[in-house]
Amino acid sequence: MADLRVSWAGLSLRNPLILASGIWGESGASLAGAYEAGAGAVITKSIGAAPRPGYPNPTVEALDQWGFLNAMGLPNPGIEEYPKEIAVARARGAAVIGSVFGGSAEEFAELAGRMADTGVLAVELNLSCPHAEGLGADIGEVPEEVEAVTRAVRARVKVPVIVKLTPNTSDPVALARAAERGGASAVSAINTLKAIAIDIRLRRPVLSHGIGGLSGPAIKPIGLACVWQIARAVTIPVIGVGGIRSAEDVIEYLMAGASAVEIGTAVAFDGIGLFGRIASDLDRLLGELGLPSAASAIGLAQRAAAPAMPAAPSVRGNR
Amino acid sequence: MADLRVSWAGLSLRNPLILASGIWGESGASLAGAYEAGAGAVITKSIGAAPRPGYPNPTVEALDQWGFLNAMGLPNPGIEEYPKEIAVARARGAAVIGSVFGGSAEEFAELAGRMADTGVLAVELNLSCPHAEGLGADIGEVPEEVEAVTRAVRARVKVPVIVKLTPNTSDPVALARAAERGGASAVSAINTLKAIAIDIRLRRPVLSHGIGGLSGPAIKPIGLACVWQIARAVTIPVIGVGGIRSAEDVIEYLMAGASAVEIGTAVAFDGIGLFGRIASDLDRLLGELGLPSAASAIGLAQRAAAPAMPAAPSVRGNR
Amino acid sequence: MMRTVVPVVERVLETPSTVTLRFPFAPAARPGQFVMLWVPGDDEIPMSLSYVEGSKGVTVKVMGSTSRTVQSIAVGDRIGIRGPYGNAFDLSPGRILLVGGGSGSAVLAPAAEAAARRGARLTVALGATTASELLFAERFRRMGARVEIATDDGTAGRRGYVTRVSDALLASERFDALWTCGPEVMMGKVLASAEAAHVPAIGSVERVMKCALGMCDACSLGPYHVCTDGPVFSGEALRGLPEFGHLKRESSGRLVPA
Amino acid sequence: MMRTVVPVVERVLETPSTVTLRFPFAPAARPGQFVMLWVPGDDEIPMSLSYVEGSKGVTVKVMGSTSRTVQSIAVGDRIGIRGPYGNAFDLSPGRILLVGGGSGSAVLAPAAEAAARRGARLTVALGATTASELLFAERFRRMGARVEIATDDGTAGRRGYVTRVSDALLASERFDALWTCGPEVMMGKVLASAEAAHVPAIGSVERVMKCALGMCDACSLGPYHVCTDGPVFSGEALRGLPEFGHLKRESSGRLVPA
Ligand SMILES: Cc1cc2nc3c(=O)[nH]c(=O)nc-3n(C[C@H](O)[C@H](O)[C@H](O)COP(=O)(O)OP(=O)(O)OC[C@H]3O[C@@H](n4cnc5c(N)ncnc54)[C@H](O)[C@@H]3O)c2cc1C
Ligand SMILES: Cc1cc2nc3c(=O)[nH]c(=O)nc-3n(C[C@H](O)[C@H](O)[C@H](O)COP(=O)(O)OP(=O)(O)OC[C@H]3O[C@@H](n4cnc5c(N)ncnc54)[C@H](O)[C@@H]3O)c2cc1C
Ligand SMILES: Cc1cc2nc3c(=O)[nH]c(=O)nc-3n(C[C@H](O)[C@H](O)[C@H](O)COP(=O)(O)O)c2cc1C
Ligand SMILES: Cc1cc2nc3c(=O)[nH]c(=O)nc-3n(C[C@H](O)[C@H](O)[C@H](O)COP(=O)(O)O)c2cc1C
Ligand code: FES
Ligand code: FES
Repeated sequence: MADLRVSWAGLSLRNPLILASGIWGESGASLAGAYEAGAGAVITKSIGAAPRPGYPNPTVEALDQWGFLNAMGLPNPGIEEYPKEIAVARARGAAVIGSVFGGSAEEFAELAGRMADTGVLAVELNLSCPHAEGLGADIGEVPEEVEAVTRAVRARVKVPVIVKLTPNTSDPVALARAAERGGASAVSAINTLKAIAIDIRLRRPVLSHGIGGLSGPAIKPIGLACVWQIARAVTIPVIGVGGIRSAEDVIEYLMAGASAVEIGTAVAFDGIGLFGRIASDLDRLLGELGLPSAASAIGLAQRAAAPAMPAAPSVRGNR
Repeated sequence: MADLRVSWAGLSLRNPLILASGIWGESGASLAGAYEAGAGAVITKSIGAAPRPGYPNPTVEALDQWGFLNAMGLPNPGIEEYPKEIAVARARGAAVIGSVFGGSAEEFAELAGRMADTGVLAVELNLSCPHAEGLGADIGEVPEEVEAVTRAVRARVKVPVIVKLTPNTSDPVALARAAERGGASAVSAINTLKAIAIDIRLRRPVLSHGIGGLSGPAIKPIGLACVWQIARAVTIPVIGVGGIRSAEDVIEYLMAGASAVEIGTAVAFDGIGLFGRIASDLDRLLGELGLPSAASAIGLAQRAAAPAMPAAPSVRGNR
Repeated sequence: MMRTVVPVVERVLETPSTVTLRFPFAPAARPGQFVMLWVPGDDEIPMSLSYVEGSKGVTVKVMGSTSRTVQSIAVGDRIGIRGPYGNAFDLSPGRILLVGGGSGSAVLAPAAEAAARRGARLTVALGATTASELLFAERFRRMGARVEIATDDGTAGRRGYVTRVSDALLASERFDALWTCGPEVMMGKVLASAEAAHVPAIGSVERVMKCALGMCDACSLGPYHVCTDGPVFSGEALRGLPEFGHLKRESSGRLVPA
Repeated sequence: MMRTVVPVVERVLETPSTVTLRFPFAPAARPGQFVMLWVPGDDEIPMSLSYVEGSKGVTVKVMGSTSRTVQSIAVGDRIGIRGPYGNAFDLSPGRILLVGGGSGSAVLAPAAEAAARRGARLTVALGATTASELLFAERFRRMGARVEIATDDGTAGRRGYVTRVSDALLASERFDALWTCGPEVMMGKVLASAEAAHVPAIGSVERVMKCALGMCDACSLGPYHVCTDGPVFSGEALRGLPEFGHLKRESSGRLVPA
């Protein structure tokens, strides 16, 4: 039996599998359900100042089994109502992380503060939603803004602050460093990539918002590269997100340098039961790989390769 | 029979299907072979000043049928040798576009000039290779540099100049506008996205270079979004690249605003015969969609949606 | 699970406020399941399949802006369909009482047809605001069902809510099962009466749908997601939910009075 | 087509410069096909399968840095394998003359075994620099082949190039087919002799491989890609290529003397 527990930024999770924001995250009952299905922690839908209905449908487009497009438009009940949901989830014992989004450092700080007041374990700042103009990603693409938002939130809350980064950038490392400078306890990467689907018969984009965000297996290699690059550049923990659907995927992220992972789209393909399945697969697979624990996998591939790929043969090392 | 010809930037191609740079592009015989297999034009491997062996293997990693990773490292015989290959391809009647990469505006101009001297129809500037430090993408991520490189090349060559853009950016539109300001005849988008694959059994990245570039179906929604955004922001033609494997994909790109498309990775999945197959499928599919020509599809989805998605129902319009 | 764009091949105005659209759609579907109907240029809304064999069909009542647009869709127009989603009615035969109000018959009719073919004996309590709004009364009769009617204004059948009819039937006859679909308050009453009469009941429920894939949480109802755990639930399950009949989530996810 | 990481389960030092590694690898393969052998931490290089049944195997001769590293791989070490790639030998039975030089026996041996099982009568002209470097002489004999040997230094068989042996055989006997693999200059001569003797010939060719998927163009040889159109070509096809025996592409794609 491998030890699946991970600890980072002062949190201790029973396993490294976290429900990603925006999936099963509007209601407290769903959050609790996801936790009970086996997640190590659950992240709420990103919550803003006021109720937002989101964009009209179509808001999603499944691309076969490898990709997924969404432009939900950050629907959420608003920070006034939402604490009720968190109370429901916490009452059932769920380890809840609260996600917030805003249009300015002040708004982020205010929302994070109110979120922290609900008793969540940590807050995650959604600085990376690719399809909501002026909210999140526009700020999240500029290192100085990332730093300012993080600093404002850091000053306001006591719980760990996780900054969720966008892959829609030429330099994820600069964004991660900015978050670190601002006092982030951890960064998570990645949110979705700007993407679109066109219906050639109707001659129009499928999503009502036109541009949406790509998630699912298609983005796993991109998320891994972001984690890989960030993990060697910052000292705070990195949470890996993007395209995870199996225990193999989880270990890839851990080995790339992630201290935990978030899982989103796979829930649409495999149902919430995948948390329990991946947890038990992870247990078995770690054993097969000769690893005593999830924690012992973290950064292993970094070590093999750092700083550049070795010229010397290392076949023996792999026995 | 739909008319497959497209004309843009002064070029007239027998169909909109262009062999992307880096695929079948090192030898003149291969370029000619791809043209004879049905491509509307063929782009050479990106050529630099001196012979480059590229990175050691592994240089590629196929991800199922939906994605592909490569870090070839821009192997190329150098601009001294390469004109011989172009001569072979041109002697067989191929419509050849020459791709070059460099480390500075001067180098780009010099290489583009020598490439143009070989008699290619146009030059494509590879400002976007994601895994060759200091070459291409580092320059290609900064609008001012893109503008300067384009301007230097524009001043040096008479043939159309196509600027190939990177998706590893927060703002593809800014890069396209910079190319336009610099005098580009067209832009092509996208090159590959920074990505990595980890082997969990060997605990190391698969590619010798670590970071590589993601291509194939996985990136189609991302390429489409770049084309979509760029096409509404610039007046020069846009060439769509990324994940194209079928006539449906081609029409998606055309409707998003592309004047032609480049096809790369699909050759590894389906063989060079796919150019002929897609061309004949395109002919049939345009007919099914009630479109008289490939050219008539260009930008159709932009029109349905521009500037924002319409509030008014438009069901009838789709009959 | 894949989206397709299909032409409407038949259009029937069922009542002044309700239209049926038929369209070719290959995936197999069972009565009770729904599709996401995309009205291009407008919204995409959940619709039960009112026909699950041959050309599939949906039967859409005007409830707001998109369902109004649907009324103007003509034969030859194209719509987007994805699905089918959700679970289905349990079609074990016997004496079945169906209680439908509003557009509820849209989903009850194909289930009844399938049950009738398996030898079920059907009684339908059908409610509407007024006679012209009665949906699928003829269709139920054609499959051999006894149809008992109630209208709010008394223009057909009994005056008043359909629950008066169904309560009377439950009091006077024995049924093996009860199926209901309609306004939630109505369903709440029907399910309570069924429980009192010891008749196992199931109901088809509506919530705001976005992904229809059990992911976005828009349709959450207590511990369930209506899109994947429903839309058909047992009366027992529904009665256990404080939200049922009282609260629903609006598009933002906020709980508001149902 | 997928990459897998496998342990080496058997290691045989065939000659002082040549080692065979056996490993479990499920995909079916035919004699003539090759795999990409990844030596973790080092390069990935193309290798013909020298064993295509049971545990698959490759037989690697030192040619440079990676092939030298391969010599130090031990049982239990892990290697990456992807493939199999390329085409295969045509195994129609008859009297077959095999002409192998250097590591060429690595690909000829499994083809010969398969042909022998189908009733082919095999004659092998085997060349090496010196006696200890003769590859698979015993393996050929075990399958019933007649083995005629040449060594550059005369330590076994005839002194000189293997073409002396094969030319003599072609002059004195009738063969239905000739298969060859070895240095390109050698193959060029063998193919010319075969043509003169009207014996249909095929040869397995090497070029720099990167993708092995017919994409990157590294292995281009005239109109062909060795990775997908080859590595086995007819003598006719090869004789028509000005590059064959004269030019090859180095890793940069530049044509250099072969
Ligand atoms: C599983 C299921 C099956 C259904 N089957 C049928 C049917 O067979 N026939 C029929 O006439 N109606 C059916 N409905 C109801 C139908 O979806 C709504 O009437 C329709 O969405 C209203 O859209 P609108 O734009 O006209 O209304 P709006 O003006 O947008 O709003 C009116 C009301 O419709 C509901 N609504 C709006 N959008 C949605 C949405 N995305 N998902 C769910 N409800 C929404 C809300 O309660 C809202 O208050 C079904 C609903 C569900 C969930
Ligand atoms: C289809 C095919 C089948 C082969 N089968 C065998 C076999 O069964 N047994 C055997 O011993 N050898 C075989 N080879 C040759 C083997 O691949 C090379 O000897 C090996 O790649 C040398 O690698 P190195 O690093 O030791 O040499 P290096 O020091 O890198 O270079 C030495 C020479 O090896 C060749 N070479 C280097 N890299 C590659 C590459 N990626 N692809 C092709 N050639 C390369 C070049 O000609 C180079 O000049 C085969 C080659 C091909 C193309
Ligand atoms: C339907 C949907 C809704 C999402 N909503 C949010 C959100 O509200 N806040 C957020 O930070 N990320 C949101 N995301 C992004 C995910 O949390 C995650 O970063 C991304 O989908 C990549 O992970 P995956 O491939 O496992 O889905 C959403 C993703 C999807 C698919
Ligand atoms: C093996 C490989 C080599 C490539 N080499 C180049 C190159 O030399 N120059 C360049 O501009 N793009 C290069 N590319 C990028 C492609 O031209 C193309 O932009 C990208 O692969 C996306 O298209 P696709 O999904 O159709 O492959 C290469 C791609 C691959 C897969
Ligand atoms: S509609 Fe998204 S979870 Fe049900
Ligand atoms: S090795 Fe790449 S085309 Fe043959």
